[in-house]
Amino acid sequence: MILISVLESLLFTSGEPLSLEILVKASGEAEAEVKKALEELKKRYEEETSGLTLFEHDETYQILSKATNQMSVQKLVSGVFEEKLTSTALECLTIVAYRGPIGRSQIDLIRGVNSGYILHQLVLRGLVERRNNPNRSNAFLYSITANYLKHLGLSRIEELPHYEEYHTKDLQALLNDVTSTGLEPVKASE
Amino acid sequence: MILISVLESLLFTSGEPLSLEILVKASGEAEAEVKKALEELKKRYEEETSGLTLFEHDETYQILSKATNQMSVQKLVSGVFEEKLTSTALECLTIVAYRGPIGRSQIDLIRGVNSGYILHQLVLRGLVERRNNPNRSNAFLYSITANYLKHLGLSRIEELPHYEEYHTKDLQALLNDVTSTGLEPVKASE
Amino acid sequence: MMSFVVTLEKFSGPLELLLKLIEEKHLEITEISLSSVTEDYLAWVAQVKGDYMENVADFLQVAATLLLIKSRSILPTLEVTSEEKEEIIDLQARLALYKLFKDLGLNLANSWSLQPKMFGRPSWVGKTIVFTPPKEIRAKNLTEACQLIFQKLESQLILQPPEAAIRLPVISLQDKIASILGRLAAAKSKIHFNSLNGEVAREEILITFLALLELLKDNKVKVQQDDLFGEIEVESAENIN
Repeated sequence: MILISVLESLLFTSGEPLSLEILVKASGEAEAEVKKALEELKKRYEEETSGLTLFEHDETYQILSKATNQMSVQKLVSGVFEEKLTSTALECLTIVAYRGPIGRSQIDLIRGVNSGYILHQLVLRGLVERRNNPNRSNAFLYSITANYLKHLGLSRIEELPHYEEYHTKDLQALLNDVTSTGLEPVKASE
Repeated sequence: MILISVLESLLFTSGEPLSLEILVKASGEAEAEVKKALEELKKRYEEETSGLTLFEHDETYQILSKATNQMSVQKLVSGVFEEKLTSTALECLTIVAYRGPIGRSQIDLIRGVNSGYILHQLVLRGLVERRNNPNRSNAFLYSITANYLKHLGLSRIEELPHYEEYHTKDLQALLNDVTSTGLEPVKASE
Repeated sequence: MMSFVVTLEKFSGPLELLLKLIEEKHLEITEISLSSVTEDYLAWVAQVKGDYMENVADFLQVAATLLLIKSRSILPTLEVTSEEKEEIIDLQARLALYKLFKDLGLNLANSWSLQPKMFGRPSWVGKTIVFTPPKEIRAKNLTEACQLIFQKLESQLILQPPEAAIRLPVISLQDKIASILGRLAAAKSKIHFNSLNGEVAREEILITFLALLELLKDNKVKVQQDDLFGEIEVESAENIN
């Protein structure tokens, strides 16, 4: 195990500030060693080719994006916001509107692809919100926000055109791909 | 502005995978430059003192913690559930991984049996994704997901053993090969 | 950490079964080895339970080819059409291809970890939600998008319902053997192979043929075929003795 690498992994995945105590426990190394490695990491981040910085406050540590890159980061954040809704984002929003409250896996199943990134964007834009799924811990259910509903000029979700029809339609049968039974002669080329 | 530093900041802040296109836009640099800097970042992360990995899937990039630090990080990350594989799932995933994007009929052909149900399960578990086949409107193409690669600890699909060999040959050529070479294609586990 | 669980409680497809049988005998994939596992394969298929109903057609199709191979090994003079010959070569090649991916998969199984090995971080940490509705979207755009999504899903369904492939007459080997013996006893003389089959479904002919092979092996019947492609005549061994 390489301590500095482990510490970087830990701090990276957490996102939140981590106390020295937690870092010591999670890495299983002595406090002095951990402190030394953190100093080293800090120094490494000071190189101008690094985009990260090790923020230390009150014996807690957190990796942050380097302040000098603030402009580009801001551009990314606002660019992401200002962009028109892409067709995939619209698809995602539609599924949440008509089928919500709906879990991630169901959305993925309907779209066939991972929708994590898009859902996140929709949440950040205040169009979609997520709540804990009462039936499954660690799972979320997504629905349209009241704000967005208002923005569409609707006072309740049921006012969406054809809401009843698409909300209740049985999806299970549609989601099984039954194109062929296979065992065609091998000649069939791709 | 130091491009590699900016890119690291962008990827770090997003957390989610970012496409090359977005990285080009947000950094304001030429695509070729961005690509070069990403390669450099990747190399830097490959140093054993680094705790990060530059993960590449489906023309998007994401920073992840290093696979070798799995044990330490796992303790910190809650709510990851275990993905057991049956032999059928493994078989199907392998075909999709090496041959994807691949249609259902091709998967059925290789497995000799209808794969509709297992594919449905794998999509539901986020290990496989399906898209519309651009050449045939009523068929899907299946590929493996980033999630699948994360379970294997690979930072890109090309790292699969013998990927190039078994991905690029067409099925007929592969059939000719396995038939003529005395049928001992894969041996060493890597 | 490398916890990989293979559940082999059943065979997911005919190629998996076939490969298992061949590998158990440490054989290479050749026509001869296929011939040598034909009976085991058919015996397994004959016991097929409800679990396999959906895949029965796939299993039987391979069984038909195996029987062709077997017949060729028993009757070296048997002429096969070029189409049948292709079928035999095809099965060998497909089995080899299947084995290739099976082996690749077993390689990967070693590196599979029950939990992901790499983790991301919470995205957009510290970025707060700013209500930014897209200007161009109206409720009717959502409705149109929804119609499109369902249309797309519906277009994937082919017209032929999957049940059509499933509804095959499933005749167990044991039943067939009993039925043949019963009819031979009743007839007290030679009967024609074709009369042993009900509706002429390929699968039933196959099972009948298999039942006859079993009965021959146990010396319970005698068969006679005068010409190539001629009628096969079947007689109870008891009638002769």
